[in-house]
Parts: sequence; C-alpha cells; structure tokens
Amino acid sequence: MADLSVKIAGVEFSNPLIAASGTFGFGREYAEFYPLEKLGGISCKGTTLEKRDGNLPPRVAETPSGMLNAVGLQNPGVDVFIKEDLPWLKQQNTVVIANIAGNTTEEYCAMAEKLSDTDVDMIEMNISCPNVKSGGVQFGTSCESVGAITAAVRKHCKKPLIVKLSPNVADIAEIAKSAEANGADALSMINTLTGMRIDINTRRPIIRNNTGGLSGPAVFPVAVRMVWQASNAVKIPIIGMGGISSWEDAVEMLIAGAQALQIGTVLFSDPYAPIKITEGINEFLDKNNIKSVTELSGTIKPW
Amino acid sequence: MADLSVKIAGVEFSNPLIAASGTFGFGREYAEFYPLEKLGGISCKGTTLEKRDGNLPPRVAETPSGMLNAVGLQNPGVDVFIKEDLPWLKQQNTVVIANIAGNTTEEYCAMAEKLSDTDVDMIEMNISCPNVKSGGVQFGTSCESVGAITAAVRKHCKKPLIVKLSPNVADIAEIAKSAEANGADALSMINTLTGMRIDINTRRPIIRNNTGGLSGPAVFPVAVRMVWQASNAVKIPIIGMGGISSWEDAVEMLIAGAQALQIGTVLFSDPYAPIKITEGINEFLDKNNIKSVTELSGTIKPW
Amino acid sequence: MRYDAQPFEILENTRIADGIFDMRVKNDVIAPLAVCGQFAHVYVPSKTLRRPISICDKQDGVLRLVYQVKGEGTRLMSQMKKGDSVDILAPLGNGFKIEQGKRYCFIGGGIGVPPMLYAAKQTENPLVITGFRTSSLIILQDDFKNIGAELVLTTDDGSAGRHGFVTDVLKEKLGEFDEVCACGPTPMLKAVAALCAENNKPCQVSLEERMACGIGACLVCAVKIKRDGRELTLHVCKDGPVFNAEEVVF
Amino acid sequence: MRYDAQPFEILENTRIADGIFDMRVKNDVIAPLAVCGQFAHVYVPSKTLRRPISICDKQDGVLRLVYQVKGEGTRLMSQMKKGDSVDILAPLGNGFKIEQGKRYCFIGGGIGVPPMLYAAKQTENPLVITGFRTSSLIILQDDFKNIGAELVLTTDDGSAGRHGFVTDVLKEKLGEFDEVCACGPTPMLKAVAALCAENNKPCQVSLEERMACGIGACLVCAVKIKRDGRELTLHVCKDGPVFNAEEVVF
Ligand SMILES: Cc1cc2nc3c(=O)[nH]c(=O)nc-3n(C[C@H](O)[C@H](O)[C@H](O)COP(=O)(O)OP(=O)(O)OC[C@H]3O[C@@H](n4cnc5c(N)ncnc54)[C@H](O)[C@@H]3O)c2cc1C
Ligand SMILES: Cc1cc2nc3c(=O)[nH]c(=O)nc-3n(C[C@H](O)[C@H](O)[C@H](O)COP(=O)(O)OP(=O)(O)OC[C@H]3O[C@@H](n4cnc5c(N)ncnc54)[C@H](O)[C@@H]3O)c2cc1C
Ligand SMILES: Cc1cc2nc3c(=O)[nH]c(=O)nc-3n(C[C@H](O)[C@H](O)[C@H](O)COP(=O)(O)O)c2cc1C
Ligand SMILES: Cc1cc2nc3c(=O)[nH]c(=O)nc-3n(C[C@H](O)[C@H](O)[C@H](O)COP(=O)(O)O)c2cc1C
Ligand code: FES
Ligand code: FES
Repeated sequence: MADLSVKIAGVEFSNPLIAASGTFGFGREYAEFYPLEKLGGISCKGTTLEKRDGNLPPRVAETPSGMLNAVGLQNPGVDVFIKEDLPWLKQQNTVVIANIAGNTTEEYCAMAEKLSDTDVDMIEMNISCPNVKSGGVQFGTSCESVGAITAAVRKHCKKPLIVKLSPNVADIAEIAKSAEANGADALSMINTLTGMRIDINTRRPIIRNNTGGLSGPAVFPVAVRMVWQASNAVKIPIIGMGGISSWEDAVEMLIAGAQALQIGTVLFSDPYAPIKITEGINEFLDKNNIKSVTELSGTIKPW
Repeated sequence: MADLSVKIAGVEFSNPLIAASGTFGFGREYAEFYPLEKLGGISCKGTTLEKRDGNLPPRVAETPSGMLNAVGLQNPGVDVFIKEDLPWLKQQNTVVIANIAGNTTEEYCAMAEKLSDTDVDMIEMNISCPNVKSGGVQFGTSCESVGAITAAVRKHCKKPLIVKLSPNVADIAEIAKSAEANGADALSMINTLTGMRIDINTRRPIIRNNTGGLSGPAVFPVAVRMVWQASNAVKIPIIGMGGISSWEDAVEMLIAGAQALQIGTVLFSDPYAPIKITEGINEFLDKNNIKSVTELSGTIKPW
Repeated sequence: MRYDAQPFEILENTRIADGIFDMRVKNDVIAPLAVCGQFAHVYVPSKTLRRPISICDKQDGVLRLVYQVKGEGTRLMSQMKKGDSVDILAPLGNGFKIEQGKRYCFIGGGIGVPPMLYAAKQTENPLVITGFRTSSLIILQDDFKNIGAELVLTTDDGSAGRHGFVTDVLKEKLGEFDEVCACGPTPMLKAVAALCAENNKPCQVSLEERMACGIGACLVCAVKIKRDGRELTLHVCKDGPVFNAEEVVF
Repeated sequence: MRYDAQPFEILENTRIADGIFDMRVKNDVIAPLAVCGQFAHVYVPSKTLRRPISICDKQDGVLRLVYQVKGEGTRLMSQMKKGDSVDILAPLGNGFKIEQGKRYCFIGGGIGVPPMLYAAKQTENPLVITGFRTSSLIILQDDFKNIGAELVLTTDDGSAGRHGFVTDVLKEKLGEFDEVCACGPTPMLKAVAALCAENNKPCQVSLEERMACGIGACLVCAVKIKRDGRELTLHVCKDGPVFNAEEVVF
C-alpha cells in the first residue's frame, strides 16, 4: 500500500482523487454509492452570490468520447450552500472545496469573503465557465483579466485559493503565470472546451444554450498538454482534470505535472470510477516500488 | 440526384468533399481506391519553400475518438511539388488546392508567388500547424499576426486564397474577421488542437515532438462551434473540417455554416469515406427535397 | 441503498415491433427495489452517457425494459445478447403515486406505453388507452389484456384499432375514472394535461429530458415546475420523471 | 489493384500462446495479392486507427495473422468471433526479396516470428532461428517443422530450447547461409544487422512504426534510411516494412 496522500496549498488530501465541480452536486447523491471519505476531496457545484436557475433544457448532448453541457450555473446561492450543504459535507471526512463564479469581480470578492468565514477547506475560483452569458469565461481568456481578478479575490480570500483555468486560450502557460503572479495558491485545469452539436433534422443546436462545454475522454490529450505546459511555467501545484476515466489516465496526468486530480464526466458512466482509479493508482505504485504518489508528479521525460 | 456542386471563391467543386491537407499526400495512394474525380477537391500535403524531413518518429498516437500527429511538414519542397505532383494531379479532374507553410512571412509570400504561376486552383495558407518549431501556429493565434501575414501573402497571390485557421485561440470570430479584412477569399478550419499523450511506463511522450495535433471525431463539436462562430462573423465562404466521419457529420457542418468540407482522419479507418459521405449527403438532400447542397449551408436555427 | 449500478444478466432481448425491443434483465439486489414509473439508466459500452429507459415491468429479480432504437446507443442495446451482462444504474426517480380505491386511467403514446404496464398492474380495473402512429409500432396489447385492463387501442393513421388520438378516447371516458397517469410525446401530454385540468381530474405525467448522472447531481435534466406560485427549476431524474401535470410548465 | 479495404470473413481466431492469437481471414480478391513480408491493416470498430499486423501465412483466399494482445485494439481483435466480418486493408508495403538459389536464414524474435513463416515457405531448406522471452510465448514451431525448415528455438530465460539469444545461434551458423531476413524487437534487429555487416552477409529487416493511413499518404511512419551517402526520411508502410539492414539508421 503506497502513500496516496497529497498536500495542495497546505491542505492534506487522503488521496489525489477529487470530484470535479458541477458533476457531483454537493455530494449527497453519490454518498448513496460509497462513503465520501473514499475521495480525496469534493469540488462542489459552482455557486454564485445569488441563487440561479441556470439555462433552459436541453443542457446536455453526447459527442464522440465526450459530452457537452450547458447547465449555466444553476445553484441555490452561496448562503444556502453555507447553511444547508456545508455542515453536512464537513462531516464526510473529505476535503471540501467551494467553487465560485460570478458576473463581476465584486461578486467573486464578496463570495470569497463569505466563504473565508466558513469551514470550507479551499476556494476554487471558476473563471472559465463557458455556459453563462456574462462573467465566466471572459475572465479566463486573457492574462490581464486573469491577473486582475486573481489579485482582487486574493485580497478577500483567507482560504487557499485555486484558480480554475479555461482551455479556450492560445497560451495556457502565460495565463497560468498570470494567476500565480497575482496570488493563486494552486491552479486547476482544464474547464470545458466550448463546442456545439446540431440536430440535422430540426437544424437546432441540441443544447438550448447553442454552445456547451466539452468534457470527457475526447479532451484528455488537450488537458494533458495544458497541464504539462502550465506545470513548466509555474511553481504552484496543479490539479489536473479533463477526461480522466481510468487509472492509467490518472497516472498519465500526474506524470504530466499534476499534483492532484479531478474527475467528472466518467462518473456518469461509472459512479464508482474514483474508487477504481484510486485502487489502480495504488497498484501501479506498488508494482513500480514507488512509495508515495507525490513521487509521480511531473516525472515526464520530454524528448 | 440533388445538385452537389459548390463554388468557393469562384472555383467550382463537383461536390463539397475535399481531402484534408496532410492526410491524403498528393493523392496517388488514394487513387488506388477510386478515381480522384469523385472528390470535390484535394488539399495537398503542406509544402514549404525548401524540402523538409519533418520530425523524428513516433509521429502519431491514438486518443479517445481521435489521434495526435506531429509529422512536422515533411515534404519535398514546393518546386518538386510543382514539377512532379501538380501535372499528375491536374489530370485527375478535381480541384487542386496547394497548401503552404513557412517559417517567415517572406517564405509564405515566395511560395504564393511561385504557385500563382502554376495550374493550382487555389492556395490554402496554413498558419496553424502546431507541429513545427518556428513558424506555423504562432502566425495563427493573434488577430494582428493573422492580419499581417494574410495581407502580405495576398499581395503575392494571384490565386484564390484560403486562410486555414488554428483552433488554439480564445476568439475564433475575431481571427476570422482579421483574415477576411486582410484579403482572404475563403477560410478553412479547424486545424488540429494541440495535445499530448504520455507512455506511463517509460514516462516519455508517445510523440517524439512531445506534443501533436489532435484530429478526428473528438474535435468535431469544437469544429462545429468554431465554424458557426466564424460564419456569423465573416461573409467569405468557410471550408469546415475537424472530425467529420459520417454524412450526418457532414450535413451538420454545412448547417453550422460551412460551404464546403474537408475530411482527413476518417480516411485512415475508411479510405472510402469521402464517397460514402457524398452519397449520404445526396440521399439526405433528396429525402428532404433540397435541390442543391448550397441550400443547406448556414441554415442552423440557433435558439 | 436507494439505487446502485450493478451488472444485470440479460435473460432476453427480442424485437417485439418495428424497431422496438423487449429486454429482460436480472439482478436480485437491485430489481426488487423498483416501483412503477421509475427508470433504469443503462450503460452502453463505448458511450459517454447512459441511456434512461423506463421500467416497463418487474417481477422478483427481473426488470423488463421496452425500448425503441433511436440512435447509436439504443442500436447497440439492441445488439446485446442473452447471457451477456449489462451494467444498469437503478431504480431511479420518483414513480407514479397510486392510491387504493381510485380508478385510474393510464394513457401511453408510442414508446411512452411501456411504463404504463407496471403502473396499471398496481391498480384495480384500470382503464388503459394506448396510441401509436401506425400498426407496425403497436406493443404490449396482450400484456395489458392479461392483467385484466379495459384496453383501448388507437392509431394516428387508422391502420389498427380506432383511428385518432388518445385524447379523443379520453374525452369520451371522462366520467369513468378518478385519475390519469400519462406518458408519451410532449404534445400528447400537454393535451392530456389540459383535458384533465378542464375536467378537474388529477393527472400525473412522466417526462423525458436528456440526462447525464441520472441521480440529481449534475443538474442537466432541468424542468420548469410551478409550485406555490413560484417557478422552480427541478430535475427529471430526481424530482421526476413523474410530475403532477398541473405543476408542469409545458 | 494493388491493395484495397474489404470485408474478410473470420474463419478462426484462437489463442495459441500466452496472449497470442491466430486469426485466419478469408477474402478471395485481396488475399491472393499478398507476398511475404507485407502486412494487413486491420480495422477495429470504435478505434480511430487501424492496427498493422504482418501476414504470417497465405493460402489461396486465406490470410493468417498471428498477433499479440498489447493494448485495447488487439484486445478487441482477440474478441472477434469466427463467422464475423473484419475490415482489412491489404496487402500493404514491400515484402522480403527472395532470390532463387540462395540459402536464407530467417530470424524471428517474439511477435516478430510470424512474418518469417510465409517468407521461409518461399525458399528451399531455410534455416529458421526463433527466440522468445520465455516458454509460454513460443509460437509456430510446428509450422516451421512442417515446411521442412532447420529450426532452432531459443528462450531468454532458458525455459525452453536453448538458453540465450538468437544472435548466439546466428554467430555459430554464419557459414551455413547466404542471406538473413529478420523481424523482432529493435535491439535484436540492431544486433543481427551488426553481425551480418561484420560478416558480409546481406540482411533484410522488417521494421515497426506507429501508423495511420498504412499506404504512404500521411507520412507518420517515418524511418531514417541512408542511401547513396544521404539520409532520407522514408516510410515504413510504403517503402518498408522490409528494408536493407545496411541502410537503416537504427
Ligand atoms: C425517464 C426516461 C424514460 C425513458 N423511457 C424510455 C423507454 O421506456 N423506452 C424507450 O424507448 N425510450 C425511453 N426513453 C427515451 C430514451 O432514453 C432515448 O430514446 C434514448 O436515450 C436514445 O438514445 P440513442 O443512443 O438511441 O439516441 P441518440 O440520439 O444517439 O442519443 C444521444 C444522447 O441523447 C440522449 N437522448 C436522445 N433522445 C432522448 C430522449 N428522448 N430522452 C432522453 N434522452 C435522449 C441519449 O440518452 C444520449 O445521451 C426515456 C427517457 C427518459 C428521460
Ligand atoms: C508492419 C507492422 C507489422 C506488425 N506485425 C505484427 C504482427 O504480426 N503481430 C503482432 O502481434 N504485432 C504486429 N505489429 C505490432 C502491432 O501493430 C501492435 O502491437 C498493435 O498495433 C498494438 O495495438 P494495440 O491497440 O493493442 O495497442 P495500443 O498501445 O492501444 O495502440 C495504440 C496505437 O499505437 C499503435 N501501436 C502500438 N504499438 C505498436 C507497434 N509495436 N507497432 C506499430 N504500432 C503500434 C497502435 O497501432 C495504435 O495506433 C506490427 C506492426 C507493424 C508496424
Ligand atoms: C455537467 C457539468 C457541470 C459542470 N459544472 C461546473 C461548475 O459549476 N463549475 C466548474 O468550475 N466546472 C464545472 N464543470 C467542469 C468540470 O468541473 C471539469 O472541469 C470538466 O468537466 C472536465 O473534466 P471531466 O472531463 O473529467 O468531466 C462542469 C462539467 C460538467 C460535465
Ligand atoms: C497526419 C496529418 C497531417 C496533417 N498535415 C497537415 C498539413 O500539412 N497542413 C495542414 O494545413 N493541415 C494538416 N493536417 C490537418 C488536417 O488538414 C485537418 O485540419 C485536421 O486533421 C482536422 O480534420 P480531420 O479531423 O478530418 O482530420 C494534418 C492532419 C493529420 C491527421
Ligand atoms: S441527469 Fe444529472 S441531475 Fe438529472
Ligand atoms: S502510415 Fe501513413 S505514410 Fe505510413
């Protein structure tokens, strides 16, 4: 049994597998399958300052080895999260990451402030949601805006701050540096790639929002590349995600430069995926006589 | 039998199916399967001013519903192409598109000049190749550089000029506008998304170039989205590509806003794909009483 | 345990009408938990998302799923073979609320007919109205007869049974039942809901929406519900698929 | 027609050693075109790329493919069933050049052994040296015996045949043949090529490289070849897989 624990920005995770924001709700539904303490952590559904109803359905479409979603940040608002979900989550013996989004810098700051006074372990700032009309992705696609919002939120955030990056950019390394320089304690990547599907009979986009965010195995090679490029550019830890669906993928993402992992889409086909992946990583480590999962991170040997 | 012909920048194609650059060589190998006149056109392997040997192998890796390649523009040089391949190609009764790439603006201009004095029907300027050290993709990721190189090549190019765009950008519409404003007669998109795979046992990237370009069904939703966004932003025709592998995909890409299509990766699993896709489009048109394939383009009904 | 993803053994997977298949799957732990109106979320190898299929019937450890081949996922399902194993996440959602002592009218349109069977079985002397586009798509008539239902068949084109829509029949029978349970295409549900509202008949409808998780975590299967004067965004997989028709914003 | 992609009928697909399968596929148009050393490009449903597998043997309309399960693609191949159809693009590449009147030594290492069978069949009194990591991986011994080859078996761990490498045998037999044809892992090919070069024996080697098109169009399967004093970038699928060992830049 290898040591699977990892430490990100001072926070201890029992293993590197974290449920990805938006795919796991606030954990209650998946707690029917296994105790949530089996996970290293949970990144909660993205919350906003006020309750949001999200986009009209359909909000999902299948694509080759992937899916598009455009939930549009439906959530009960950060106050309800703090009051109704957080206390329960904190009893589950796993790291709780609040995921925040907003239309304005002020909203992000207000949320960071509120959450700083709670029991959440970390705050993940989603500046890359492609599925809402204002806010979201436009914060995440230029170095200036990433830097500015990171610096602003940093001032209000007393918890370790994870900045979640968008893959819809030309140069992820520059964006990563900008987040680091402005106070991010860790990065998480990738959020979804913007995509679209059209019903050829009705000629309507399948997703009511027209476009949606692509996730799942299809994006895995893009995610690995971006994690590698970002990890070469910054010193802060990276939480890698995007299409991880097997323990082999998880190991690959760690080797590319991730210190921890999030998994989302694979849960929809296999709710037990985090357990299986954790076991697989453990076996791989044992077989290769590696004592700690932390020894894998960033061990890529580029040509 | 519907009318499948399309006209792009004044050039008549017997049908909208064009072989994608780099996947079809100069056509000779696929001519073993069927007469090349069955295709609307051929976009030839990317050529450079001088002969290139390309990258070291491995140059290819499989990914979920896709593949990475990093050929690195191996080609015999534009003069050999003009002398040895073009005459044969011109006898095949299909539209011949020369695809050019270079390290400097001057190289692009020199090639456009050379090719302007030949029989090629169109020139496709690849400013989006992610697999070469200098030149290539960096021309394609900012509006300024896309505009500048398009304007420069335009001056030397007497043939219809297609600018091939990179998907590794934050805002494809702006890039498309920049190409249009600076003299592009048509756009083609998408080139490959940069990705990476790592062998978890050797910890080496599978591709010797470390990163490669992702193509195939995995990228299809991204391609559809970008074609839609670009077609809303420009008036010049768009040649859509990226993961098309069935006639349904082809119809979807046309509906999204493409006037013609290129297909590449699908050829590797099914060399007969262009024939089957053309037949499928024809049947779809007949079934829906659509007289000409041109009536499909851009008929998306966004929500 | 309320639900779980487990392997089920395929006992049968046969074509019962044009493009429509009847699959029987066995798992002694999960199947017995199902109630009428719930659904099963079927894993199809190579697909990113599971396919939601209503529970058509249940007997001890066996679930019956009747499904139509629409796209690639259901096509692959139709090729699964007896003896193979299929991974199913079930039972999911909230089913029909059946009260004793009421007479129910069950209305199924097309591939909305299957969930009506297990529901009708829970009631006494049910009235069942089934509608199909054309005769080649008719399913489950014998099954409804076997449970002693009063059964009406309609087809849109008159190729079998009565020529017309389920709502034509519903109108005539309004005095003969206390409550309606319906599943089928949205226009049909809308018409049924309107008729019931006009005539003060309670009505439960089973809705469809594209799904991912199937358990209420991912929030993709949204549906607008008006309740207590407010419009809520609920989720078909967890809050439904069965809703009170009066509350649905069609 | 030099090659084509066509459906082949699977006549057999059986395990012949640890993780190694023997598939016989029939197509009367394509199979007869194959010469020794060429390969077949096998379509595996749901995979983006075909899998290149050497032609191990050929008889009339039947090709024999002997392959090892390495990853997902070959695993799916191993599950294909007798009677199923498999789409194969063949015959591809340039095979071994066999001249009459010469005695050939065929050297196969591991899963490089299969193409040696059909090649050895083209010659008289061939010397065949086969090497495997361990006894559970040994294949095709009877087949080589049946064609009357002088056959030597080695294993790296001594679990069967002679303990050692194929090159140990090759060294001893240097005087007994005119030319070598070899296929196997790169280090083996390199060692064989060096031995042949030192001893002025012509040597042909069959190389592997990751492929996409398989026919020379996509240029992914590059190999460095020195010829006439220059280094060329050629392609395994079209210019090979068999190359003159002296020209290969290992
Ligand atoms: C609660 C519920 C119960 C259902 N019960 C039945 C049943 O008993 N029998 C039956 O034949 N069908 C039923 N359906 C519809 C069935 O889920 C779809 O026909 C099926 O998912 C189509 O999959 P496909 O791969 O064939 O089509 P594709 O179009 O290839 O599917 C692509 C994606 O869209 C989704 N999708 C497409 N159509 C629908 C739809 N109508 N509803 C939900 N998702 C859809 C698929 O699940 C998949 O994610 C039910 C749907 C829901 C939501
Ligand atoms: C000309 C030629 C002849 C061959 N003949 C045989 C044979 O007779 N028997 C046999 O067992 N194997 C043979 N191989 C190797 C065989 O092609 C690979 O083992 C197989 O492609 C692995 O596929 P996979 O899906 O199991 O592995 P994966 O690792 O999942 O494959 C991923 C991708 O890498 C490629 N790949 C992986 N390993 C190799 C390799 N060694 N060579 C080329 N591509 C590879 C696959 O084709 C696929 O595109 C030959 C290879 C070549 C090039
Ligand atoms: C249905 C769905 C909802 C999501 N909602 C959020 C969200 O609210 N906040 C966020 O930061 N990311 C959200 N994401 C993105 C995921 O957290 C993750 O970045 C992405 O899905 C890639 O990982 P995967 O391929 O493992 O799913 C969502 C993804 C999905 C599929
Ligand atoms: C092996 C390979 C080589 C390629 N070489 C070129 C090239 O030389 N020039 C170019 O513009 N695009 C090149 N491309 C990109 C394709 O033309 C096309 O844009 C991309 O593959 C997306 O289409 P597809 O998914 O149908 O393959 C290449 C793609 C592949 C797979
Ligand atoms: S499908 Fe995930 S909430 Fe309904
Ligand atoms: S595989 Fe395409 S050139 Fe060899």
